[in-house]
Amino acid sequence: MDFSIVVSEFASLVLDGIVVGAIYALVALGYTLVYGVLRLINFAHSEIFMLGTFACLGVTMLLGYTGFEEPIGIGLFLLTFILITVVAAVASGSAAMLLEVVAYRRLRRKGANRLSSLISAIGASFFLVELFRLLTDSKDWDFPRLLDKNSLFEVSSAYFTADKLVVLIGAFGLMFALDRIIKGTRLGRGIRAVSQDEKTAVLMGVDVDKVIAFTFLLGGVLAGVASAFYMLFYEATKFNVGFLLGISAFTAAVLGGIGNIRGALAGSFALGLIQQFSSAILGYNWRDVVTFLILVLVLLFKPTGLFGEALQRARV
Amino acid sequence: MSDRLLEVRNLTMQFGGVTALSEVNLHVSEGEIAALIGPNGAGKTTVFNVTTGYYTPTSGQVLLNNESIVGLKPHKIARKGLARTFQNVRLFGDMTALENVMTGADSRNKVGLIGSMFGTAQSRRDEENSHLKAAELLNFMGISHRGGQLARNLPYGDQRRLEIARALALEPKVLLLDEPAAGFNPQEKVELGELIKKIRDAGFAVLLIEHDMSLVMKISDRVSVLDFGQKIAEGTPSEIQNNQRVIDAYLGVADHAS
Amino acid sequence: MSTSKISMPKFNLRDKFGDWWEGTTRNQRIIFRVVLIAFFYILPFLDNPVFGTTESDFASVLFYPMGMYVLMAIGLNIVVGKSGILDLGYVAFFAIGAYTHAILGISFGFNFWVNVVLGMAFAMLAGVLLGLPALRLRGDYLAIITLGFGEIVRIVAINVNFTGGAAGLAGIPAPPNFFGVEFLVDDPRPFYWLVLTLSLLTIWAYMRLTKRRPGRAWEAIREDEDVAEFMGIATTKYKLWAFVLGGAIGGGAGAVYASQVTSIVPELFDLNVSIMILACVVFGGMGNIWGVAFGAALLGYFPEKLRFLSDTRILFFGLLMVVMMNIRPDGIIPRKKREKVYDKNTGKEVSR
Amino acid sequence: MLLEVKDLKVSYGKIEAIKGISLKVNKGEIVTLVGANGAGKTTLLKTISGILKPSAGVINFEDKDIQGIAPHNRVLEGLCQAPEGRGIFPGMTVLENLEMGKYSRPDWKNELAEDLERMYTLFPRLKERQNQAGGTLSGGEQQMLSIGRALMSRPRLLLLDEPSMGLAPMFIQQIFKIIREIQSQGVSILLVEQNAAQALSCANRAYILETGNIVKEGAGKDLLNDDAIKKAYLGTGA
Repeated sequence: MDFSIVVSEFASLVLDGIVVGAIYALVALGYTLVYGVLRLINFAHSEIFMLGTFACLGVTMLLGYTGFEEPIGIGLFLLTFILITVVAAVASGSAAMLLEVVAYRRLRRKGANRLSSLISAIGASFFLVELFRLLTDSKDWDFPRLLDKNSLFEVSSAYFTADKLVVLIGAFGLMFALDRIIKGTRLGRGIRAVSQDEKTAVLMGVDVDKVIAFTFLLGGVLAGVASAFYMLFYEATKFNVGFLLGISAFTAAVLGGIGNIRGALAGSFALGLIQQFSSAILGYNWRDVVTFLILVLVLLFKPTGLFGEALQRARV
Repeated sequence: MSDRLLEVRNLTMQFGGVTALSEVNLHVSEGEIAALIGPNGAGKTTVFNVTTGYYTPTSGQVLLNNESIVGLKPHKIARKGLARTFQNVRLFGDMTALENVMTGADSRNKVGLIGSMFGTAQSRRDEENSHLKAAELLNFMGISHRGGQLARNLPYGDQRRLEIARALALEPKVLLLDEPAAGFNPQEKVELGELIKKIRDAGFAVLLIEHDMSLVMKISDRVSVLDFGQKIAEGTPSEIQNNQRVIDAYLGVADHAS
Repeated sequence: MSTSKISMPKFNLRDKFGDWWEGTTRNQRIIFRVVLIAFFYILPFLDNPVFGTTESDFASVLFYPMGMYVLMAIGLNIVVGKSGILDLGYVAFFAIGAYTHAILGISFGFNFWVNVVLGMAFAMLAGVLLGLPALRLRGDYLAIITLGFGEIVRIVAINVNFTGGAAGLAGIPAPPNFFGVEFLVDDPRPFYWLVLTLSLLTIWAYMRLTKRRPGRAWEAIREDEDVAEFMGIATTKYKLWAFVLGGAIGGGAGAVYASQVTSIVPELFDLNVSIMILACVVFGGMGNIWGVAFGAALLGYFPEKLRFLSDTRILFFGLLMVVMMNIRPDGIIPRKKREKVYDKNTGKEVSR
Repeated sequence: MLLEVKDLKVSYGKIEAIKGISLKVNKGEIVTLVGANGAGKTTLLKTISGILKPSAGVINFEDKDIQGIAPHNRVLEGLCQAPEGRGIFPGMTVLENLEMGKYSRPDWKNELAEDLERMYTLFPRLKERQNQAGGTLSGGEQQMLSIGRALMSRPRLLLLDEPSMGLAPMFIQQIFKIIREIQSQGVSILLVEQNAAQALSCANRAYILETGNIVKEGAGKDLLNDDAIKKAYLGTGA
């Protein structure tokens, strides 16, 4: 155990915690949005993210990057990265919508047990992981370095590099956009209405099927963009990348109070910070143990998560 | 005092900033049918939820046999002698009618999990008792022919009766009935009234929440009226029927004064 | 809400069998049971093209994954199926049992039979420690806590010394001879018989429990936890019992598994095991022990039978799960309570 | 005729909640359905809104069979319901809740200000609270919001499910006054109530529902003076 590192590297740990938290947040939002409208853990959401990482990789390969070239200039980088992000978002978004139709829709209409839907999603998840394991030969795949990662400026011990700035600006911009979509658009209102009271929503003319499809699309797009940020930051992927990131993002969503958008954001940043600090103090190996212990403690004292709504409280 | 089986003193219940019950006093004495009436949302069911331990009151006391039961878990309170039914029938739908009643009767048994697994003499005795008591209660409620059917397949009226039978299996000192006549036609209501009297005569005190005034007025020994979480009146049925405050708050005979 | 129902012929194995079963006499039932059990014991000798699997030894497949899946699935069924507690960390108990036998067997030379019991005991202890706080939560929150527990056990196993760390432990002793039956590394049959025996014992205990007071309490909790509590059922106690008993089965399974494979590493005990066993339970028919056992056997068997598809078998397997759930959301042999006939005076069940 | 229900039957699994009901609502009328808890009133409204599917019978709205129309599209046809328990979206503001009333209209922003103005005239209280979350309103205010939200869709038939439930006598009076006012603005109303006295006195016509059957129908005022009804629903008389 080494506490001195917390003091000397404090600013750096905070910065990295926020960057990682921002990526978690984009994925956690997908879990929480779907949970809001369906009251269901979308177990295959992590695979939607994984699919996005390979979409990013695919674009760089098509553009002819091999990973051995010098980082490209800022203008070309922005163009390339926007293209990558859009392709990943489209791929993940459409995969998420397809997933809803294949794995959930029929079961939902039948009014099936929630566990049955969970197993269906698990099946879909197995399918996607295996598909990509086979397609990618179970290998680690490196993402070319598109951006110079030398520090631009530093605050205390925190080195602000270009990739971190892109992730932060991009993620916060996206969160702002999501807020506008949820609050300002018709379908966004539909999502809120279905989350809060599905039966009344129908009476007000909300087409629940359409709203659910849109929710999956939104969650998928967010996961797709997250995958682009992830690739920029970590520069590698593998067929099981979704599993590890998915558990963290899902934990973050639960930590904040699943079904609650604000909660997903708070939970993600909290988790990003917790993980950075616990890795620094106890070593990376113990990171997930600390994460889960904190989750257990939070849930024991606040059983609906940090921002959990009292709305769903059981009534007699 | 000693004949007061259940007594609620200065009970206040707040949810967030909303006061659902404020300084409510109620009691149920041995051998009586007490009724609790009031408009929807007046806090009647909250009284049940607090006395049976589902909510912990913000302040006030709940005494069962002169012993405080505030803070006890619902299953402990149930075993001490407070059983209830629910506004919307809540049965264990996938269990047979008899099994539903047996869950109540089981709570009076001693055998634990290990004993059940190895089939000890105690476990066999207990099983037999539970079966016997459940069968008796189904007979008592007039639904013995339904014993083997799944609770969710029973006709509505029998589901209501089954719920009462399940509560009685706990051998409660006081039986709390939450709108037992809801959804009954006048004939069924008359039968239900007789049944509740029969339950009282069998030695169970009854606290009744009910909207059907003809039923309440006919069978109750004492009526309390709740409005906005406050008790606004208490008395015999005829006193209540002529209480102006009650008429204003509840019976709703308003400006047209027919 | 426009539900377009595909009308399927009502194929209900449980109804057909149930009707037949209720018409049998006591002697017929005994004969049926004996024949069925005997069939399962001689199953390893029936390695023919119909039963057998193309590329792996049928007897090994019978032990793992089939036998193991069945044993663990009927254990998990007590938790998920019977009492409605969503447990995503069942693998933790399996790991605890496996490491108990591995550590005590290698380092202290404890006998396998002692270790099975100890493995179950440690798993139960872990169940109490986790269950006491966690079982206050419901639904998805409980699911993520148990999932976390499963991961913690695995990560701890990687990071501490006495488990051999990431390299794991090798040279785990096999069970000693048992009335002339030898447990050899290259003969999976005795291990299969051991798992089969444990499964039968579990089923026996399960049947006893569910027909009596604990079974009613669990069912009541699954149907409506609040009402169960109002009916005087100590819900926390019964939920804990379900959790701990399920854990014990998992622990026992772990010890047996370790003794057969002779070496274990933490990576064997990842989330996928929990998910797989849960899938067995739901796939077979949650809450119906026969469905669960059948489903687990099937889910163990298919990937092996599909070995000719070699690498793509898990792919098809995932697809199969989606399709199956869409066609039969309540599992292959769903839990369906049959109506009963009771004597009106004693309340005793009478056979028709 | 605005709404016509013929021989309607609705079941929950094996339990038949509505056992063959026929009723109608004419243009400009307030029609009330009175009955105890569990008599099938809410079931009937849910079936008219399309949330529940009938096992038999016909529902005609403006002489058109609406069985094939999905529940969420029935709002556009001119049918809107203020549900039992008010169904306020607790996390949305009063304004957002009102706007949800226009959700079904693609052109919802048109005439939005005008519609809001109408609601705020009808319910001045809501204007004061327009930026407050729906979940924090009092019961009476929520009921106003629920009715206002339904009216935002400019329905020709307004379905009201137990609007007086859980309200103080003062509020109940007010709600019924508002119901009459809504009628005077040309909206027909199908009103389900347990508060029989109030409901019958403001209704043009009424049906008495008992365990899934209509046992009596007539003009509201006549039924109000019916001894059997007094006895069953008011506890007075006899």
